[in-house]
Amino acid sequence: MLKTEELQINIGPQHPSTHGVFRMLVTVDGETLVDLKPVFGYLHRNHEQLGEVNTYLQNMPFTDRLDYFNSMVNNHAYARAVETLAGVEVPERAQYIRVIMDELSRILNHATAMGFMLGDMGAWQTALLWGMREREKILDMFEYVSGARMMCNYCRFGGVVRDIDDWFITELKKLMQGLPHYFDDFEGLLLNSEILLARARNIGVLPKELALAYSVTGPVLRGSGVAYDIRKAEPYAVYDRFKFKVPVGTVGDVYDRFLVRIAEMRESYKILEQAIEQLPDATGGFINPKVKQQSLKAPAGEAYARVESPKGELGFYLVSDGSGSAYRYKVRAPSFINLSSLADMCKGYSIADVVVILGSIDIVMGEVDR
Amino acid sequence: MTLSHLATEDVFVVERNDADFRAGQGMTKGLGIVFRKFRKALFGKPNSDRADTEGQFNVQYPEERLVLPEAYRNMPILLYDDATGHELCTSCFQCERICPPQVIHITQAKDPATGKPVPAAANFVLEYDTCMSCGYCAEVCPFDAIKMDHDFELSTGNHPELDVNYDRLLRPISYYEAIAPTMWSDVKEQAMKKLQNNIKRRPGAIGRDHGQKVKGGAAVAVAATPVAGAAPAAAAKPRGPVAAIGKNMPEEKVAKLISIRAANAAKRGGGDAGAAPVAEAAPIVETVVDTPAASAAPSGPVAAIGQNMSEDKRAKLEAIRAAKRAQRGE
Amino acid sequence: MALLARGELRSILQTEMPNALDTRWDTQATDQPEAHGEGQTILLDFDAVVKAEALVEVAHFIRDKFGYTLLSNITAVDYLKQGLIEVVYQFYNAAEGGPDLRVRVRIGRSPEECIVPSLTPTWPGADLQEREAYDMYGVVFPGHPNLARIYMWDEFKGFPMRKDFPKTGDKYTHVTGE
Amino acid sequence: MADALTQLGFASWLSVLIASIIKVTLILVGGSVGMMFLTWYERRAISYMQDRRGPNRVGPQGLLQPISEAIKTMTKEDATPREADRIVHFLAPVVMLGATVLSFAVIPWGRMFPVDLNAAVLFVIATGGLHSIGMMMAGWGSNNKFALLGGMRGVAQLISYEIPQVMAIIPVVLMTGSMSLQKIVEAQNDFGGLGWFVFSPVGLLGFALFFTASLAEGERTPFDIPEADSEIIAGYMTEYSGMKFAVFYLSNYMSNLAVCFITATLYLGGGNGPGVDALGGFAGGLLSLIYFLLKSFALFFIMVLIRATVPRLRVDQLMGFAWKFLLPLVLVNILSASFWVALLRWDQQWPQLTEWFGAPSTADATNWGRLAIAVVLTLLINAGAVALIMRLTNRNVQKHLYTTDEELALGLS
Repeated sequence: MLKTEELQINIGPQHPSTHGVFRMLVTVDGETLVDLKPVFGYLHRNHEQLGEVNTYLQNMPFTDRLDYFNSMVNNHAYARAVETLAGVEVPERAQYIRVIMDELSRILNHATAMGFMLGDMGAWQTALLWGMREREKILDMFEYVSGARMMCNYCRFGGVVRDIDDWFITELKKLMQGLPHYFDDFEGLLLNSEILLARARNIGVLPKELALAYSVTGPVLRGSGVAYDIRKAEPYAVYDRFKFKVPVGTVGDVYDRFLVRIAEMRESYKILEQAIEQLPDATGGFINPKVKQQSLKAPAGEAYARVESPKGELGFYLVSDGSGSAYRYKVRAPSFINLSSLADMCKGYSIADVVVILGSIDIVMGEVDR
Repeated sequence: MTLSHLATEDVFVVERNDADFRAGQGMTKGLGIVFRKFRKALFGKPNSDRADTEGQFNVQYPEERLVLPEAYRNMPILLYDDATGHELCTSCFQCERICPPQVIHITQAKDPATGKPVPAAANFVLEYDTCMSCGYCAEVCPFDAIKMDHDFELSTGNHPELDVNYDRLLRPISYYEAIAPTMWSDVKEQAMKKLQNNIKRRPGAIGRDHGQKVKGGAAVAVAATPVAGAAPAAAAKPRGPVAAIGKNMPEEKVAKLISIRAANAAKRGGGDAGAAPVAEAAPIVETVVDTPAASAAPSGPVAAIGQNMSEDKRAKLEAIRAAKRAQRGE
Repeated sequence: MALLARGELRSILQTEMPNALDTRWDTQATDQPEAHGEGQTILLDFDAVVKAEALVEVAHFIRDKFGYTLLSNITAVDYLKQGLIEVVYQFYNAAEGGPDLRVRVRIGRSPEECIVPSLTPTWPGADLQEREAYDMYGVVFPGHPNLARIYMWDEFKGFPMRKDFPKTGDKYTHVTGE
Repeated sequence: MADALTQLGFASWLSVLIASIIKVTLILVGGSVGMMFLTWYERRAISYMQDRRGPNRVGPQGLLQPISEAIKTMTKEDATPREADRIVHFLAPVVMLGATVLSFAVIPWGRMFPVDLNAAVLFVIATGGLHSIGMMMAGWGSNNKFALLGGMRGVAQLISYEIPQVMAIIPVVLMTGSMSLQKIVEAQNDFGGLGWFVFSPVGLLGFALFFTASLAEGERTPFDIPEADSEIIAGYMTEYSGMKFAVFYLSNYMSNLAVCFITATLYLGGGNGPGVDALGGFAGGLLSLIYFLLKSFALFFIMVLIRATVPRLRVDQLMGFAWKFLLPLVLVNILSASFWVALLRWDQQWPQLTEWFGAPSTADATNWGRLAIAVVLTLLINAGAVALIMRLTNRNVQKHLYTTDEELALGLS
């Protein structure tokens, strides 16, 4: 019998499609994958140590750097955690503004994440660049309201930095006219394309029970058939006032996650429509005036607040000892925990699929390595 | 398993339609859409407003530029009043305390006569390379002295230049009013009121004056050079910052002050090793970035001689220096 | 398949599995928590504080009896003053939704005491979080498939997130590296 | 060309030598300028498809961009990995470029023929397969795991696309009765210059199959598997930089150009078009050259369109597609080509057939009746075969898929 030998290949940390500095030590027999060992730590900045050294407010701009695609969602989650810890209540209008920003961030994240995955699959970035165009429009609006495109630093404890004005609302409405055309183009481009089906169907299958055991959350969990969405399971902000659906897959393969993300973009569109209608007027105030931001002291105790970020459940676990900065500051990052299921999903597939499966999990290394 | 807390119609299964008969129609549909996009981008009008999803959308950067929104924040700048030339900053250290990466270093100015601290900043160094433009300093500043700039073309090859000192941070209020009109108008009267009573609390119109901030006037140019001259001496002094020379200080007072300074500098020429980091950073920057007036200044603590200093003054200064050197037996 | 309120699990465990509960903190009853103030961290014990060796049993009990299948978060917290490390497990009910259910394990800080049985055999999702707790706090998880450092390089000595880890001047930050 | 030179007083062998040298330089210059134009053309076309502007800074409308790239690659350091097998590593691009340029020898530029081989089609197929040797040499020579994988994939791809590509040419040869490209072009000249093979059902299916297979030869999406840069970095080109990488890039695009030229010649009547015969002489030649280039760049535009839309196939999917989908269709196409020839052209090609059956009634040059029968018959055969094979592949795909309808129902418990 011909003696064959397994090949050990390092995919990463510098590789075109590992979405950041992430390394997979892959042992391959021919083209099929035998074992995959993820290696982390290339982007570790000890974010949690910083959280314990900084005061609560000083830590807010650092949360932008966690999942740098959705800094609005990170700010919202961190602000909610400190608000539950310090018992600060948030005016209505601020909650609506936060929901609008989260849903816009979800649309831009799914648009680019799917674009990157299709780029990994070989479609030469057409879907990605259409997604980038929509993302640019949304980032311009973030820039108008928060001052920066990606590092928004927009939430404060008890509200937001700056109110949204009429220019923002009119631009948002114009954007809402354009989005459905983009959704249709995106779906028409690749949804039923035979080669995408060949490359995505039945690849990287994660059955329902295994998905729960791997404690994956977000589109990966919903792709495997578990209808668990924090906006429905434990409604926060004003999500209980909106009517929207939770898309769920059946098989749990790359194609299901792709479909779930596209359906989620349409659901976010519905939420945005309702949020614009129900937006309370400016008299309600966009920030709780009683909170002294930079010298906020939380009573001793602990708090955990979580938000449905586009990548999954993003939670902040804070323990306070009564002083101005957190005694323990832990980030429950969705990409980090979703990655634990990568090795299991990739066994038995070829290298070309490993890259696509990694793209379908949609990780951001800022959040994984913290 | 459907969630019991989720009404059944809230959950919908994405249809995979695996059983469809696929004969290339999906791919041809995709090709058709891309061809339509190609036609629209090539012949259609460029993508102008937010509702438009067709046509070229990119901006040719150096030639065409996007209008930056008012709230845009890049690097912080300090403001000074156009009319009186006074800075709004009273070195209350609020921004230094809140700054997450701790990049702001302020040294409070002292009244040269009495030595008591004065609500003005002697030196204000901001490390532009570590600053992450989070905008907190602008938010917490009670006197609206520090604001976020809109200039993002700051790349430079010379790293020390990124420790921006006071002179290069200062911008007139008119500049900020141009880039962020409504934000300035909200805080305008409150900031001006505070500035007025700060000026009252600054004896002898003490305050870092810079040639470029007061409109015209040769006198100022002259005053500027000793200022520049004095600055390195001031900075080099390890113990504490020495008040800069006031804008409308009479002539002979300026000369007297220079001679005192030269004497002090010479006296402690040796014991200079453990200078505070701020002081250490400042002189390098000073000489490199100094106003053109004092560019000929020799390095080291000796007061710089401005090139448009009047002849007799230069001679007198040289004489004093020569005497000092002789006395030290160099 | 019922949703449990926060304190409810403690009472259920007292009846169902009495030896599983860690009774060292029962003296501070829930109504008057430890005096807290500047620098004091209070040790909330509304939730079930479980002995380390009984953790796996309690976890299975929660999952099978009450349907809390989603182990979402494992956090290690270093209470230096009280001389112990607390590992907090947060479970969610994937069917019912609703808030989390927290199970705490409190262990000593010295290498011999700092051991908690690993949940990875039943919840493979806990694999990376336990490795992070090991890397940052030194909590050893017997039963873990490959308990190695996750962020620091393997030869790194010490546990960076512990409160007594020197923030400046430790042997790694010294340029001279004596 | 050669005899013109002999009149000038050169010795006969010398004039042939000079003539061939001039032709070779013409081809090389035409090929590389064509390659440069292709790179610019592709980047502009694909950028418009993605709502952005392609290169427009270097030179007018970015036309000098390929030249700036050439200079850039020439000035870049040309590194060879220490452990690499130096000779093989160095020769790989040479082999690849050589093979690609060879196929230009027989390609007709409009009416002008560099060399008129009577077995030109055979020559083209032979050179088409050669460049995979260069790929394998690059993959093995650069001592890099990704390059090795790229090289192996390149060879697997060659085997799977070569046979359908070759068999797709047979109907053309059958229909013209000769393998010389010149005769093939002339055979497509009736109906006022529009009698291209692609309009006949046999030619249409042949064109589709040949074009798909030649996508694989030029490593264009969806078959750019050997050089799949999202999976195995740059495939066999991973360890190449500087001039060697430029040579690879040049050969890559020249093979695309050659493939477009050959497809245009075989199926779209390269150089034939309305008005070419009417003009005649030099102007006709020029017009035919313009037609020829227009057809080729239209084909290349389709390649770019496919590249902008469709993701990449895996290697095993490519092999399955080539063997199980293209090959049966190609065989059926040959069958229907034989019917076509039997009905329409037996008198020209096989004179002894006329003895047996007597010459076909030559009432008029083209017997419309027999043409209609031939078209309908071949159309039925081809369309039926395509539908049948589509159904078979669909059932085969769904059988292996994870969830058929029953399992879907089960899964939803």
